[in-house]
Amino acid sequence: MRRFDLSDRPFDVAPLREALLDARAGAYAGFEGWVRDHHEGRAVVALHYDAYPALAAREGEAVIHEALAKFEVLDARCVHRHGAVAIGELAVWVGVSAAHRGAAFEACRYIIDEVKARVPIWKRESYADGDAGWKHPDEGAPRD
Amino acid sequence: MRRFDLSDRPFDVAPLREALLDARAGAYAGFEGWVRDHHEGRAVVALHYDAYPALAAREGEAVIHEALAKFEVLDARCVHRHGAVAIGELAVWVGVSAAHRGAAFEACRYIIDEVKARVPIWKRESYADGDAGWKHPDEGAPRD
Amino acid sequence: MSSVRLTVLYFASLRDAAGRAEETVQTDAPALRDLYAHLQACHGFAFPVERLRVAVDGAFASWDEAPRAGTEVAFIPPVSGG
Amino acid sequence: MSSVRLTVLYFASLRDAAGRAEETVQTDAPALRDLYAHLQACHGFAFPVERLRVAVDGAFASWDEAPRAGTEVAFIPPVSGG
Repeated sequence: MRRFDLSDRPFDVAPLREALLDARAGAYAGFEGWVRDHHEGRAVVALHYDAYPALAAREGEAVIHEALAKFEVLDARCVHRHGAVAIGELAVWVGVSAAHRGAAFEACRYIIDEVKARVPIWKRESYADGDAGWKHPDEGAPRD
Repeated sequence: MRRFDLSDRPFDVAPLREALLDARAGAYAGFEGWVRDHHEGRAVVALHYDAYPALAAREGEAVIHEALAKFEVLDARCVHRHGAVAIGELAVWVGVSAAHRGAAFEACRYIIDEVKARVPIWKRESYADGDAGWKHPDEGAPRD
Repeated sequence: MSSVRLTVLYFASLRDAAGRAEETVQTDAPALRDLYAHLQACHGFAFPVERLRVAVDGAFASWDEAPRAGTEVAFIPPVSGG
Repeated sequence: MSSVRLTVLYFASLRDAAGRAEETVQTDAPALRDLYAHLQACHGFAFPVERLRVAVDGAFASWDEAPRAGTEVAFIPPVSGG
């Protein structure tokens, strides 16, 4: 079963979340990353995600399997957008089910942190002033 | 505006979550506590939450306002069930929106931890063997 | 020491032990701590006062407070929401 | 030193700089590190090799690996998903 997916169109969180819930699951932690209308004070008008799908799938699955091994969780999923994404749309979703809340939170945080740090997806922001650029964060910079 | 609510019937997370999202919100962290079919190895067949509504409202609002003050978040809400709750139903939901994910996770965790520790709500579990009992955790016991 | 009339609320296992959700009490206890001690003896509550909190009129209060006439007093056993 | 033909993929700002998403390259570079150095000079890529990772056929690889014929090589600039 695939636990990490790229989606080239808006997707609905509800069925993904429901698929994670079962009678053993006392806790569900979710994270959603939304496209903001600003970045460091500049007005953002459009966003595009480039990805290397084969490697992103492999690395995304690896991240989730690490989380399943490290934390006492029942299941986890992640979906990340690919291509053009509008302001106010969902860019990334992570869901984790577990018997207890501590593990659910920790695994959810681990997955989004590692996906942002390792999965080959790149964001290109277009600004209201006509400028645009790919985001290639410095390795030493604080993760956002 | 009320940010903490008791609900005596099943409630839908979707509109609550949507109300937290705005164009400034890059991050949303959610927590859901579901009624499991077991507790420490015993089969649970029914669950009832007692609450002191006036004090629960006051203490729940206090918890959320503490979270809004402590963490760089935009908004937060919590809804907790009251009365009879069926197996597989949602018992408690917390949602937090923020510009950045760290604060969203931390505030969400803070709220559910404090709600469980301080808000006057009590769980009564009924077991398959006919036994039933109120949960009154030891103060020194690990929080679950 | 004056005697006051107030309402006491019981929740969860305290309600089961008392056999009621609330009762009207006439008390001359000097502090809420003493009011609990009296009701604990009446109803056989298992909790020592140290494991409870006390609320007056929907807000947490101190056990050292004197009972006040017409108030709603609640003994809060360890909570278990979530 | 044998010469091999392989495909190179470019993403994000590397694609903008190269003006293409992929190209077929005939190379006798001893290692992927040298292949990047060559293409960096061709296309004027700003990234030093230390800021990139390299992948071969959809899996991360070592810069010390020799380029292999028929493979798909990708230079991975710092990622910014989420």
